Amino acid sequence: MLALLTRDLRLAVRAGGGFGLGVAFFLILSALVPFGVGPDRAALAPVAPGILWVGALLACLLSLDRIFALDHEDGSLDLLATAPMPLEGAVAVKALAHWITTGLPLVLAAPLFGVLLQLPPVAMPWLVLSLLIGTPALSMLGAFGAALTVGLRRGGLLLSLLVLPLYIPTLIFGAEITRRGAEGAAIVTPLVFQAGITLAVLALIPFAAAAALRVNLR
Amino acid sequence: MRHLAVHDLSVSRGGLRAVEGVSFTLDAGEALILRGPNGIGKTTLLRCIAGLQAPVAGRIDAAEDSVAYAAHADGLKPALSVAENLTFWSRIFGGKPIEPALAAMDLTALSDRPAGALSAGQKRRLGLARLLVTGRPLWVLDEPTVSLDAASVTAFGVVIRAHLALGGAALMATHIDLGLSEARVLDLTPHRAQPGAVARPASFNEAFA
Amino acid sequence: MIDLGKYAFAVVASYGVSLALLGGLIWQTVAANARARRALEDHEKGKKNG
Amino acid sequence: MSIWEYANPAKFMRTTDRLLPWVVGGAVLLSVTGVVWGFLTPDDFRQGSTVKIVFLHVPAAMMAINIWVMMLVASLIWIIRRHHVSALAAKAAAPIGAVMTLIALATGALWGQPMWGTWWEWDPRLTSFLILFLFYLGYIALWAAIDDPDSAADLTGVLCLVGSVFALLSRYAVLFWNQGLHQGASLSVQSGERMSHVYRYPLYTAMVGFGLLFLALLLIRTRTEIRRRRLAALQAREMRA
Repeated sequence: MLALLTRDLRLAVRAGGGFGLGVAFFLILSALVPFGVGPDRAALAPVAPGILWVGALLACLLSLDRIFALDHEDGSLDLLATAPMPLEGAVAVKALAHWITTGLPLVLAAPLFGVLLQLPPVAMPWLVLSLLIGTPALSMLGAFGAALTVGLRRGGLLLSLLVLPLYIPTLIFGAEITRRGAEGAAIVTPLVFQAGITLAVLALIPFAAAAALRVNLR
Repeated sequence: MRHLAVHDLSVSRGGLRAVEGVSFTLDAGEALILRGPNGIGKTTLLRCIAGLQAPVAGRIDAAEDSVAYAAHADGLKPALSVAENLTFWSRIFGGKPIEPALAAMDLTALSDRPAGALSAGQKRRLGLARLLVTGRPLWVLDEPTVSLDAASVTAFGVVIRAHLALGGAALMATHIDLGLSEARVLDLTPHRAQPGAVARPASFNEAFA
Repeated sequence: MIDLGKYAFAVVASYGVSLALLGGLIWQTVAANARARRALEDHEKGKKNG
Repeated sequence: MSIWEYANPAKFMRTTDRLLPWVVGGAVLLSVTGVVWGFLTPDDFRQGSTVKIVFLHVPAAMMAINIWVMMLVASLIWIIRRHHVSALAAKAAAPIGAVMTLIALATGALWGQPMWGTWWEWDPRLTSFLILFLFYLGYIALWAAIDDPDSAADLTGVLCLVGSVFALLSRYAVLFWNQGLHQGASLSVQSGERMSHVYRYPLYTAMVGFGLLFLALLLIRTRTEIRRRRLAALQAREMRA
């Protein structure tokens, strides 16, 4: 399992664009929003939590189709399916690699983008925490979508259509945590829901994704 | 020791039965070559035995995790070096050393090259070297000699013979003579599936025809 | 004609949109069914003749 | 004889052939009666003539949810018992469900305009239907994208299972999200006990009518799918021979 993780991370570093591409996209988005909304602090601050979360979602979406597509093309997926490691484990590891290359940089860079969008400093820790809890679910659900569409030629657009509705609960609770953090309101309820969704997704989705992969391999 | 026993196997491709009623066994030290015209279902049969696809009917008896499968695609990452590619598969399959495999496929001198820089034949040899690091007794090979030159084919024949001598077995679909005079040959042509009604439809194309 | 009062637009538009959508769905369903039936019949006929 | 006999395509075609005229007749009779009757009901003292929209909005909304549940059941039958007609029925139902959701959304928006003063309100219920519509779109798109029917049936089945869980989850998340900002829903029409008989009977008629309409369309569409599959199967066999 560790071998698969290190290989995927190494490939992300060497192939270029694995790390950082999502963050760069996030940066562009954060820079564009004020052009659309206006530079006014009073206008930006209220929408900042939502924009940041939607931005994280889209940045995560960008690299989803790479989770399985390359391994499918070069036959690695066939070989992984015959390996002693269960396919569910391979799915989980590949989702983890996606999170480390896409989700984690977003979590770390998020305060910077929060500053750009005039997010009140008091909300920063909550933004980071909500992203830290929520983005693993985004990667895992993305792996499920990627597993469904791995054999398709024009899977990218379809992948977005399939995955984005699955992101809605995570988005709602994630933005809510940040918003409440900015207002100084009680955080616990959305935080518990957010964590619950992520845990359930991490526990159950690997089975659905592996089932979809097996169908696509035969 | 028996590595593989196939009883009355039927496999389907594109939702239609391709070959049916195939039975054979493969003991330690044996090699079996599948023959038959293009499109008869050799690849599908091999994928079934590798466990990537479920057979339509019949039984496949093989020990768990005993099959090493190699097909047209070698599963190589162009950005990784030859040694890194092989090390990865070695760790996935249980950690056999890569040096003997590199030496056997004459890749030692290339071990630090990125796999993307290899020629087609060299890539193929690296893909076959992966078989050696898996440590699995039953090799299931789909056209293993594609894009190999005559010298490499001979070298590969030697590798297979060594594998058989160590108690392994090999099941291959190939058109080329590997110089394995001891290998048995199974022609699939008589097993081509006859269209007709089936009791339990295995696919949409069978259920609605 | 019944008097729909000040909400006439909302009511008429609701019925119009709904019936148009349902009509479109029904038309598509029936047309596709006829097309599939014809295609299958043509195929089976062609096989007998040829 | 077991109920699963109907999962045999030939048997299904024979049975529905006999059944279809009755279902179509009932669907036309009851849905036309319900909708026309609803259109002719007197105005409500509070909502005026907009109350007439209820006879489209509520049956469509009800069917939008029920059709997804039916697709879930059909997908489970396919995944567990491998009955091909079941998978095709799930495929056939999806566009009907999408249209029903669209009707519920459109009538909801048109109704909301005079009641709430805006075309679109992020009311939890309307929002949930928008999300449900997205799930329908994804499901239909996945069926359309995959060439191999066996893979398509399996993958859409898995998507339907996961999608059902997330549709339900989204429903509660949306409730949480909106209550955090606004007051609750501005009006609720589904509390039947508040309604007088004048509205209740035409509403029930329309609901049964929409149910039968769905059944009729479902049977026809499933028959279409079966014929298409049969044609494809025959062609595949000839290609092979």
